[in-house]
Amino acid sequence: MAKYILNRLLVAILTMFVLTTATFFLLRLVPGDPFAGPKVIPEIKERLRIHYGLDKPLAEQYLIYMGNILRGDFGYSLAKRGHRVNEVIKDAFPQSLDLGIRAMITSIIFGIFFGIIAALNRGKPLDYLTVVLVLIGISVPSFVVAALLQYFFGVYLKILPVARYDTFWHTLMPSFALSLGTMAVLARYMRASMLEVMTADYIKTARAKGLRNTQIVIHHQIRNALFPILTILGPAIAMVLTGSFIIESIFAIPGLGRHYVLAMQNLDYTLVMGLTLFFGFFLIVMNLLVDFMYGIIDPRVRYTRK
Amino acid sequence: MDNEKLLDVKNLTISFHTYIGEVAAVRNVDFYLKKSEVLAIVGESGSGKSVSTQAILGLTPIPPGEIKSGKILFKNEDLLKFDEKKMSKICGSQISMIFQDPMTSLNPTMKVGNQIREVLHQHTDIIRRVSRERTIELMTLVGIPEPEVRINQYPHELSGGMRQRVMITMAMANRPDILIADEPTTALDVTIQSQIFRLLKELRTEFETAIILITHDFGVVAGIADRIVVMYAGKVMEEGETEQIYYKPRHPYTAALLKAVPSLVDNEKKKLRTIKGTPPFLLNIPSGCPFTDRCDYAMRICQEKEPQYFQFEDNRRVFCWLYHNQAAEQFQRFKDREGKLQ
Amino acid sequence: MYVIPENKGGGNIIKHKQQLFTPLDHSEKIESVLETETIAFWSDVWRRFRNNKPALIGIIIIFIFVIFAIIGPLMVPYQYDKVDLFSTYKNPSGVHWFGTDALGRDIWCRVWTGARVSLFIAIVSALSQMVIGIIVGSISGLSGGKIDMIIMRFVDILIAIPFLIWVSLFMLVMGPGILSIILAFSLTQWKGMARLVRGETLRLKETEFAIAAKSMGASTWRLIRKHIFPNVLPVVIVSTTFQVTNAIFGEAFLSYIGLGIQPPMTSWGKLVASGIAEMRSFPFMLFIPAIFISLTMLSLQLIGDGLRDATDPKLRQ
Amino acid sequence: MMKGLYIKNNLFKIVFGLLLIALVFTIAMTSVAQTEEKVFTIPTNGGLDNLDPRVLLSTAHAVVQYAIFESLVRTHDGELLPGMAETWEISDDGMTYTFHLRDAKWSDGKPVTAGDFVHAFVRMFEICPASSIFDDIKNGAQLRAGEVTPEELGVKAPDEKTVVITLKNPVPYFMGLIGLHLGSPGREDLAIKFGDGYGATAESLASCGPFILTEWKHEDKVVMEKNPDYWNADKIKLDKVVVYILPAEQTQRNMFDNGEIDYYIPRSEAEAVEYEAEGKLVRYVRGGIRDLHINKHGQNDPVKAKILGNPNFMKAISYAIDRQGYIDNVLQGNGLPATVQTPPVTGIYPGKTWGEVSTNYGKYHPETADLARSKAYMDKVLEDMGYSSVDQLPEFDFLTSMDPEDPKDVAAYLLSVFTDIGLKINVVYATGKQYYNNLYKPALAYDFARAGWGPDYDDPHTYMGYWTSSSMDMGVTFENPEFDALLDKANKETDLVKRAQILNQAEALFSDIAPCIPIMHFKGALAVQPWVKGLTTAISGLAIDYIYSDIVK
Repeated sequence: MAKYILNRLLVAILTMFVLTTATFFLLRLVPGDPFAGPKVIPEIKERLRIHYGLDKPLAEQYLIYMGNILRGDFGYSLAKRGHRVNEVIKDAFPQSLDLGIRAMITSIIFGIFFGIIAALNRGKPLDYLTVVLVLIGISVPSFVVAALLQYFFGVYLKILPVARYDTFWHTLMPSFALSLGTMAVLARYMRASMLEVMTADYIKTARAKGLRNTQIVIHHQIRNALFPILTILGPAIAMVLTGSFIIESIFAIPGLGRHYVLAMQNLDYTLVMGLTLFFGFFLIVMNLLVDFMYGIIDPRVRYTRK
Repeated sequence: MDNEKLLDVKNLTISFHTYIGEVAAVRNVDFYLKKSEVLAIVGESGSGKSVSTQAILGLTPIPPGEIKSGKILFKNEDLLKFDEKKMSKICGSQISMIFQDPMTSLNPTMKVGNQIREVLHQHTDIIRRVSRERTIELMTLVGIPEPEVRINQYPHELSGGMRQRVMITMAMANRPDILIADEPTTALDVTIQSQIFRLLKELRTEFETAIILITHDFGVVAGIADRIVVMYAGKVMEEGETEQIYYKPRHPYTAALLKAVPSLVDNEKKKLRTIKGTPPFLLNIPSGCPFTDRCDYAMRICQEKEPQYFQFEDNRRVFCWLYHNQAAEQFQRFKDREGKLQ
Repeated sequence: MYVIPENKGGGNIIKHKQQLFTPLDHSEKIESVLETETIAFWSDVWRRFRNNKPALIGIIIIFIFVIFAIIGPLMVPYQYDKVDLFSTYKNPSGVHWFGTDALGRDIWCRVWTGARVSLFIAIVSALSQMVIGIIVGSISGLSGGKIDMIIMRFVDILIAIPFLIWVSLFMLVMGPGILSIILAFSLTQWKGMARLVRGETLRLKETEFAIAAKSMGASTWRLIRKHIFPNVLPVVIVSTTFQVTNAIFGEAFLSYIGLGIQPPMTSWGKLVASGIAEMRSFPFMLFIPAIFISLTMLSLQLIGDGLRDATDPKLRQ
Repeated sequence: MMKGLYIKNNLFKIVFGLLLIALVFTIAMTSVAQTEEKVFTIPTNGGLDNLDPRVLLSTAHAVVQYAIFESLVRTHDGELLPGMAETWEISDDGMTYTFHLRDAKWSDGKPVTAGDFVHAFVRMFEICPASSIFDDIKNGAQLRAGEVTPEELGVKAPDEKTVVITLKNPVPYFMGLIGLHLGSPGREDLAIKFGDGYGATAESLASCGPFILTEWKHEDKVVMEKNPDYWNADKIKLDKVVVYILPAEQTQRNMFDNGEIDYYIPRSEAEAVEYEAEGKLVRYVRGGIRDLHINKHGQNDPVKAKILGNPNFMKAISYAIDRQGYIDNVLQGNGLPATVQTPPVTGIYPGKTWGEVSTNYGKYHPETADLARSKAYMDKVLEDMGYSSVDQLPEFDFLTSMDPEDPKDVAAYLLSVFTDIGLKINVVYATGKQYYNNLYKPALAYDFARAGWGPDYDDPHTYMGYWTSSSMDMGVTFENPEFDALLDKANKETDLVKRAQILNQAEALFSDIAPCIPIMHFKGALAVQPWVKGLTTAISGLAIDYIYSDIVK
């Protein structure tokens, strides 16, 4: 187990290194000048380039950047003048995390619930209804859903605030819009997983033991069907993370996704770098956690990895 | 006579509806089981032996399965008419079952102790603390060493033999009248096999439990079974007492199966034989005898018309045209060639 | 010794008794013939797919969309980029079937032109991801050892970053445009396919027929072509179907954040993005393209599900 | 095994409990929020990054900066009001301005001194990207280039309460310039203390305007409260101003309809008309030009340069543009066809607007398309090039910005015009920064560029000054010595009527041959909540001025 963890950690570190290097040079390939803008005087631009060290040879910039990163310093944003990338992340991450957690919880609860309902009613109208709902969840772009929700609940019915992230009521629409895709994916997986478990031998054993259907579903089927779901939590987190790009801008939530889109449009090298690395780091850590959690929860994996 | 029959399966027909059509897995099958008797149901995979026994416990998945006709009389009550509630009272307490692969038949994410206790709690009013002691007691009984440790382990932490012993513990926990063992040793190696069979025999003696042993291997039957039912393609081919079947097979299929058993006595001389070909796919039921295409003694009639059961005095039934009075010539050939066995 | 029962259905038998009770020749018995595995497999897949109504509906919808993408713009006397200042923001009518946008451009024409772009991007990038994925995956799976390790670590790195981030980075470097989008998707999205193919290859490498083929001196290429490829194909096709949906969403996302298609060229993603802005005053500008995207996504999902069910070895028999 | 179930039950209880608590809290909070405070709520698209007026320039910043800082003077509703300067004198030659400061305090209690203004101007020339608009201040450009020391700048503080500004040209619009937020005082001590982070947080700034910056939640909101120490505090009626950062315009509209924000800028005329029907719309005049730039150097391709540098080519395109049709049909009248660079509403000297003085309107560029003339001009170009048909012209790069604030459809309309006259166009659609990068010198990576200009001050000079040879602004390629000389002359002329004549002459020259095609001037439309009173608008500077507004609910 220790060797396995060590191995995974080494890969994670290597991944971060390659990611940093690739993003750094990739961004420098982007044509354009981060300080360009309306009515900007060239002398001032030059002064800014020197101030932010962009006049140095690329290799030197790279070394300086790597050095700073090792100290946990992402430097100053080029476009959001006066803002440290660390501060930007520190300010924005809580909202994104909050939104992400709400969306994840929503999608996990409803996704698994729908999956179970569909599986237990396989081939019946309820199954088809759930499957259709799930497919709609996957098929409609989240920004369309978000825009429609906002209009319907905010303007038409006037029962929820239109935008911003303030009280509990503000969080409802964005987290629901963000959860839809993941919810649908989870429901599909849960349904498939339930159906697979349904045919497992130990379910037959349980029935042969004289357990009633509901007992079997609760004690044997759902529990075992849940384990494979854990493996897709990693990708699901990634989905929620990037899904928030547009949701955050539609609902005016001061989160990371919005910064990312803006930073891209502004060629804000340092901010794009910082956010990419942060996203990467976050995802790697989440994936590791999901993996280890899987190892801890599922006795089979725990055993084989010993 | 009838009240001696603990279990009487009559005219059972089960089909499965698949996307390509209806597959008749079990066709008009009859067999019975007497108190504390060991009945072996022998046949290749796909012969319908598992399907017909699973129907006893109501394990046939419906849909796609459908029980088209028949009765399963347990203590003179038709189990097929029982609802879920009544059925769950029977399963695990009066009739229980163990399966082929003890790895997949145990819930991988549940401690074995809990899996055994589950069946105790289901059928008795035993309280939790007592059920633990009872579980340990039962585990000791089936020869699981260190039951106090095992009780908190997961199935994958046990060896194959131990897992099957856990299955047996579960099955025997409520001292059932009938134990159905569906190929209980197929997944195990030979030494463990004999241990498990010894255990089954002991349990049978101790609890007077009747056992239905399902197997494809004649080799394991001899030492334990009282009677044998040979099944092929959803049909009973031959039925009789173990010794008679074993030494005087009357159906060419039985004979062929017996030839496939390695003999401990003279394995030097005889070459192990296998049956050529594969069992028919039961989507389109052949018009004649299903064994025709693989039978060394097939006649034209076998292809055209389904045989009848020929009933013999010594409580044996054979499903074969060879015993028709006009087939004497071919029957003689059979007798000559398979005589060695007799 | 025996008690032979009476013949119950006797008459018939007695009539032909001589023929009926004569032994059967071997040649008269039906030998169970094993068909060539792949042919049987694909006809089997098709048979099951055909019985899957939702998947068939999906295919029909996609087929209709493709047809309209080809002929749709030709059915009206407009061009997708033709500005008509005297008929801006027209509601759908007999003249303009889907109405017009802010510049009086015919939305029917734009929707089907957008369909060409969106479907082209989605299909080409899914196919190129498939090709790259198969090549990388089979190289990785077949060679094993260090090469395999290096490739898989590389794939790990690609997977560590959400796909939209990679795609946006690539779009920044390459500049907007159809080709860039396709390149960005193809270059970053082959990882899942490669993993899949590698896994299957590793599994198949150990199977008897591959070992047998190898021991009989089959070349690696032959091994891939004859044995591994046909076996990997089902999973690859299913996965590609789902990649198409990813590409359609990806394009819509890029268009929404302004890194997508360049005007006056359009795409479904772009039409939806501009529709959202006009949603309050001219809802049809959002709903028309949104319905097309959603229907396409839905159809592809149904097709993917259908294919998966049809090729799932567990469901075979 | 019952454990699993218990957990599930508890989870339900927890979730249910949390929902209940949240419900109670929300109800409690909504009842508390019912206060009598007068809060003005403003939407902005974002890009609110640094509130130091010298660092970044944008409308979003200006909305806050005009409220929390006070320049020497303040323009409100077209009227020049005193600001930090209680009184001022202008020398007879129009070159020296002397301002006498009133007693005022920063929000941290320190007094506002003349030194704060000197610091602000020095800092502006050192770091401000747009400082060139103040280049008429003596030694300003030299300070930026590092040629002189800050002490030599024409902004001096002879004592704590006096600011003296010396110009190099007697520009008549200087009082308008000095009222810009760029000229507001700055705090050297804070700039040193916070370094790069100065202006990026509420803590790093001190306010001195009618409102005090009290809270700044990045990318979310800015809260300003009334400054009780403001010299004109009696006239300030709002208690609080909140700026919400709402990147999606659709969201802004939805919030406006829900009464969550106090004004909304309709994104299309169709929307404006809907609000007009509700009686919520205010139409106003706003300076600015949307135009098409032609790179006469043709990206160093001699053939292209020859075509693009030919004024007839410029006119062939200009006469194909249906300005009036575009505005009437696409913008539903929300704009004015531009036939010269300077909008007619621009002031020139007291009592006169440029529209009344200029003689060039409609003379060099048409209001409606004249395709016959367009063709005639094109034929001349083809003749000059020795071509027989338009097809022989090379493919041109059309640079357009994807900045969401710019209405993309102007570019789309222009594309259709190019198509109509048979030009082959390669669209270069660049993100904000890349757009500016391509557009500006030295890159000049475009043949045509869809561009625009907003006024820095209310004078025709702001629309022409950036087309001089020395200009580094907006990728201009006129480079005409005659035009340069006329503008220079205009800025040295103190007689305003004569100056207007010189500018008119320059405009005529420019309109006739410059590689620039004016398309439209702006009209502003603003949806305002009925409870907002006294909201004013301006041609330049703070477009929507809420400083003296009131909320009457």
